[in-house]
Amino acid sequence: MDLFDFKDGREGYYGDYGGTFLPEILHSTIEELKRAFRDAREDPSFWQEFVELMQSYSGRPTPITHLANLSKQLGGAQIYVKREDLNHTGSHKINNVMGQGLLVKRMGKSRVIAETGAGQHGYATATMAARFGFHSKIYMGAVDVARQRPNVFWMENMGSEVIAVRDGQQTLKDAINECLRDWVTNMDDTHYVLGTACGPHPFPEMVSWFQSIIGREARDQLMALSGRLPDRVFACVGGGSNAIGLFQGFMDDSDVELVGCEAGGFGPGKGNHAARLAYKDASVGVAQGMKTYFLQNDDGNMLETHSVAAGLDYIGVNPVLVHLWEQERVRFEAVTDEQVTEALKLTMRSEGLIPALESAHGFAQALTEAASMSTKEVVLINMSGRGDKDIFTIADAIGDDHWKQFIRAKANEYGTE
Amino acid sequence: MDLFDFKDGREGYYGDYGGTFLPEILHSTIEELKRAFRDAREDPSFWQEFVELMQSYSGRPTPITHLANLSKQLGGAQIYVKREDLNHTGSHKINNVMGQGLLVKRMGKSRVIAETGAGQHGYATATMAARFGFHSKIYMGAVDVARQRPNVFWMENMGSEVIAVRDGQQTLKDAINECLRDWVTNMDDTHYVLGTACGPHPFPEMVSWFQSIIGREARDQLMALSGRLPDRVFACVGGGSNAIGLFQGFMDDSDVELVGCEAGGFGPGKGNHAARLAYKDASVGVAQGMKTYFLQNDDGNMLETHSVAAGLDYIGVNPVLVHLWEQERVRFEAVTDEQVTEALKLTMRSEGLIPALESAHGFAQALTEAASMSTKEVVLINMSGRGDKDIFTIADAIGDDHWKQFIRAKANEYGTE
Amino acid sequence: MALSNYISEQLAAREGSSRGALLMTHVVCGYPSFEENWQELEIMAAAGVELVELQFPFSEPSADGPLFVKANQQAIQNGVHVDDCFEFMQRVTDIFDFKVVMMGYFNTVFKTGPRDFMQRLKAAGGSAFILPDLPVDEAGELHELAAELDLDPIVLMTPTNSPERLQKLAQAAKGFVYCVARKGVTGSQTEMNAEVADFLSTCRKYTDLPLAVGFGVSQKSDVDFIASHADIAVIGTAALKTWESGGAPALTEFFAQLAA
Amino acid sequence: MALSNYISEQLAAREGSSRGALLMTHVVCGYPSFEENWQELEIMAAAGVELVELQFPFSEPSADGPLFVKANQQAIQNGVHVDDCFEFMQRVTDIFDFKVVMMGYFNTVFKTGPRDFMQRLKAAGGSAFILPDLPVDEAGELHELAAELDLDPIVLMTPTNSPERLQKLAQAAKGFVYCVARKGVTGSQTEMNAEVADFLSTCRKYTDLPLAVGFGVSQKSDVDFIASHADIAVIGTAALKTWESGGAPALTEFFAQLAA
Ligand SMILES: Cc1ncc(COP(=O)(O)O)c(C=O)c1O
Ligand SMILES: Cc1ncc(COP(=O)(O)O)c(C=O)c1O
Repeated sequence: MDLFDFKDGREGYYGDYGGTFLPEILHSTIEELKRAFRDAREDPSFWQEFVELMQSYSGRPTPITHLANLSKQLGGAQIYVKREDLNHTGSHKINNVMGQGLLVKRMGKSRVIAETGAGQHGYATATMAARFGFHSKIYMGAVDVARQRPNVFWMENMGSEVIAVRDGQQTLKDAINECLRDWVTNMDDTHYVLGTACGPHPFPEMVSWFQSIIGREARDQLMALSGRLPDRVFACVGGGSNAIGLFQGFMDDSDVELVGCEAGGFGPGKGNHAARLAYKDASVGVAQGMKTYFLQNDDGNMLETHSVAAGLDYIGVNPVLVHLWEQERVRFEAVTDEQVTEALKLTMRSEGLIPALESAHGFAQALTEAASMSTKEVVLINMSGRGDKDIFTIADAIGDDHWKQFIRAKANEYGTE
Repeated sequence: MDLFDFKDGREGYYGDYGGTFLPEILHSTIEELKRAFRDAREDPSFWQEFVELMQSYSGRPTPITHLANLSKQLGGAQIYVKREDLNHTGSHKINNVMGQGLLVKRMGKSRVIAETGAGQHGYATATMAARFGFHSKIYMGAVDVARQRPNVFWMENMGSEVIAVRDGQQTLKDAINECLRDWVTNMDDTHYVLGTACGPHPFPEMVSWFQSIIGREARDQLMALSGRLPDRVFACVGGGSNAIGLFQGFMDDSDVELVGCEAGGFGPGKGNHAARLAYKDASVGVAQGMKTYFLQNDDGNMLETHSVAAGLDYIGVNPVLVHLWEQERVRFEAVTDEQVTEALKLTMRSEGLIPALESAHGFAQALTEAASMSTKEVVLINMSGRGDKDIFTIADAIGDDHWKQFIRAKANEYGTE
Repeated sequence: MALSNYISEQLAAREGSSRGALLMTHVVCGYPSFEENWQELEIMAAAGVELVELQFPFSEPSADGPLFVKANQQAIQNGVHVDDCFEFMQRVTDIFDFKVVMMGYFNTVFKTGPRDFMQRLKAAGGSAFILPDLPVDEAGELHELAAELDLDPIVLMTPTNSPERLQKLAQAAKGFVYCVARKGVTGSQTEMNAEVADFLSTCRKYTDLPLAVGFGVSQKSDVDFIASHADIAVIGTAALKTWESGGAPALTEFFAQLAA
Repeated sequence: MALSNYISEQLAAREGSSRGALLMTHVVCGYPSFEENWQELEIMAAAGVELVELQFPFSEPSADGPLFVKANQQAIQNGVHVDDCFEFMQRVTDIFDFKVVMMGYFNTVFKTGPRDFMQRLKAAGGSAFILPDLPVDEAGELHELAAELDLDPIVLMTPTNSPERLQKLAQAAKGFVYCVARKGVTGSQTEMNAEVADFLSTCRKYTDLPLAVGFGVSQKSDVDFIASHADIAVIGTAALKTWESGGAPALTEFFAQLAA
């Protein structure tokens, strides 16, 4: 199944979803990007260059780890984990970012901008910009700046300017708006490095393509390790890039069940979560460049969202995944904050792995399901990132007192301003 | 040159250095360990198992990255970096720890203890213990606990008990003493996972052996990438494990100059630094199980040490490296805190890499030397770890005001006890 | 009367007057409040503006600059809904002579239901609509619905468009064409120079519809410039800024100066 | 007089008395101060202890428990140097009748220079030395130097040693053998039970030297136990703890009770 073999006149559409909804001023910029991407995609040496860059700079291929302890403890399916956390900068975001970096070079642009929520994508973009020698500006909701300061610190130290966006809910979606505003002003020398498989075409396709490196590797690796295809594959879904990246490896394997895990936050109910498909609180809309499911009210204005994971609380979702969901090719589940924290603790203690809070959504769902599967079955989880970037959030989620004492002591040491 | 082909009656000695200086009560424990290690070393399937574990769990082989930007900017030698930072848990420490974990399993023990300074080794040990299902206790100087709280947080969350050691200078050496005290009490079920190539024989040999995986990979990789052997190889030296690990790959290549980079701290002068060989403030002594160079006074009591890098401020040094230094096979240089901070900033901005403060010692020395070498020459740096674990220390070293504000705000949010 | 006819008539009427271009002004529905909107509109009407955009607030106004972003947000926080905007539009078209153009983002239309939205727009007395995030390539269906109801989709032309693109835009355009004077979002100053003049004469090559010029029009000299190269000067942020800083007297003075 | 002869004599002298074992006590030089050391020694001498260990403070006392660790550290902080320890030893051996055994870590000897250190030890009136971190395998040279000077290297036997190892230890031992009653470091209580008795009789199989028993000896019953299985009871931490909590009166009382 080639997801990107568009019907005539439906370029950029996956079923009813996708498209390019942008101000006219960006039309030529998007056309230029589409051309550059198309050229790159058709040039085998480009993918080759991409893979080599990811090998030498980011440590790809990332391995697959068998969770022998948890598989045994739960007494069900054999659990395997794709280790995107081992990438340089600590998450799968770098795959997309380095790919776009190569494309920027090809287009001859010298400046990049990016939105970031959790900070992982901004961190990755700042890294890419430093490595490629681009100027860079990262837009980040002021609320996210406050909760993800460590990532901001590194972005700044890699030479990026980080702008705290104070509009709207001051989170990811507002940072995207701000990027669009920058882009319509500076498109001549600037590329907008979108961080997930959302936004206007060709971004969902392009980001999916770069992230497909995950699934390509994973299928071969898992076959080699376990001798068979997985029965179920789990990935968390924020914008949907790590999920589509892994799922692509198994698109043609119709017996492999693909499961997207959304942020269930406090549970169902508008404003409590960021589950666009697993709960019933979202509906189709057009915003931020694309047509897809959004958490919005009857006027089409976006709702507040909530998740313990800053990288999952996005209002919209990858249109490719929506299509696959409607086709019943991908199942969607929501995982609550509480389930996430429990799964995280269990994984740390049993396997010595620290999934990012985002990734822990996939773990939580997979562990629950694995327990009632047979020991011959195999599940695969995408560990999209490592959790040590989340120390403040995790410490808060766990309510760690030593940590609080440490922070108080540090603050004392720094004194007042 | 086989460093570990000991002369009769001189087992565990490298020239005049090394040996086994331990309380009699540990004699049989050390003998048991020597036997187990000897057996493992002679069993090719053990190394095979080790390599496979490191591949599937830690992402080995770690790549080599060419620093094209810095090479060009400095106008000298081509600079390559071995990326131990991409290991699971973020440093080379995991190599040694997983290897010892396999050995513990072989010996049938169920509990591990470890000292830690920077926290990286403790973090790696806690991870290993979680993965192997061992009980674990990590001893850490109280001063280090205070400055490396993030690592402590993760150790505890992976199920290790972390003990803040309040004796002596409350740093690494005191944690080692405390481990020895635990070991003389609990040797029946307990293995002491020493974190660097120091301590009584067989630790220097054993740790070197596990860490040799770095050099074995690096030599082949660099040949493939640059088509030639490096002219100079740089590694930071705390206890000396990452350095000996990398250097072993080039031991027989007599044209390859090996450079160990020590913590110059504030510069020469007793108490100002932790340079055992590059400065003239150390002398030969016997402590913590081995005979080697120590920073000590005329009574044989140990001096205070200082370094911006918590992982480098150890009083003693790998006896293998001392021997190689006396043989003029390894050159030793000291790098001051200030040089380290500058090199770190430069590397972040120019290449998007964040070396650990420890590793940044190697970078600083290499960048300085590379600048005056020819563009055809090649230097290799060991990036023993990633710096994002050091955010508090780096923010302090750089004096970042946003960070301080953030910590003050967090402390306010946490309120008083 | 068709919008373009209305514009032609008004343009003819202005022939030889001190203000050679028509004026299109802008309010964000419910910001600061519907009462203040009404006061602004009274001043605009008194100043003789020919067209007014009523912006339906949207939570993601990505083509707007800071002032309008804040206005959109605040209006939503004030509890302004689509229903309120249509009600307000009805009252406005009942009373005032200027033509009303709905302005907003496509999701507001999409979520209401395009047919429903168009019918309500018609019913409320609107003449046209501007949806800056709906490119013509995606607009086919909506434009058909609009045509059925004789509502004009206002198309934007921009300095970055290729000749082929301008042709395509011209084909879709009705009523008038909105020429975006420069890159960027609403709100900051545009220097009305030879580059803008060139751009406008390029637009003119592709369409016979009246040309409106927007983004950063704020002073008499801008309006004069537009009078000699196009037809309609769009006054957006400048008016809101004036209202916010000086209220009714300042806004009255602002329009007096523009039309002087 | 050779140390082992001295011990035989003293043992013979105790035959039939209420305290059947000799006593070896311990002070850390300069902790809390040399003055207090002196007061402690006077009390020990009055109680008739036969042997005293003078510990030379070391910065890395890894075989010691918490109380002695603190003592070592504090002594160094008080400015106690190797020179001071020898000077003190000289004064002690000049005045008191008990025999003095130097106790410490090997680095103190190594750094001073082994020959130099042994000569100074001899000169200061010391009889023997205990270096818990110097295994016999590494001690050859030092033991030769000691033999030249008639100083006895005190060797430790432990419950984890194999028969081969005990044999080797016995070969190196002089003066007496220090039997470590249990695993662990100095300072905590040892239960004097059949296991310890077995261990001591094993040690006895390998050596004819007197046996000292240390690590956690703290009460009269321990001393009695040792009297029936070995020769010398080593009183370490218990005495220091008593001194710290109750000073001279308490320590006097402590020894009275031990010897009762
Ligand atoms: C580690 C990690 N995983 C997952 C996500 C969610 O993004 P996506 O759904 O695009 O993979 C994020 C976003 O920041 C992330 O940081
Ligand atoms: C990242 C890193 N590099 C280097 C070192 C120094 O140790 P060694 O000299 O044994 O490699 C440490 C010690 O903690 C470390 O954490």
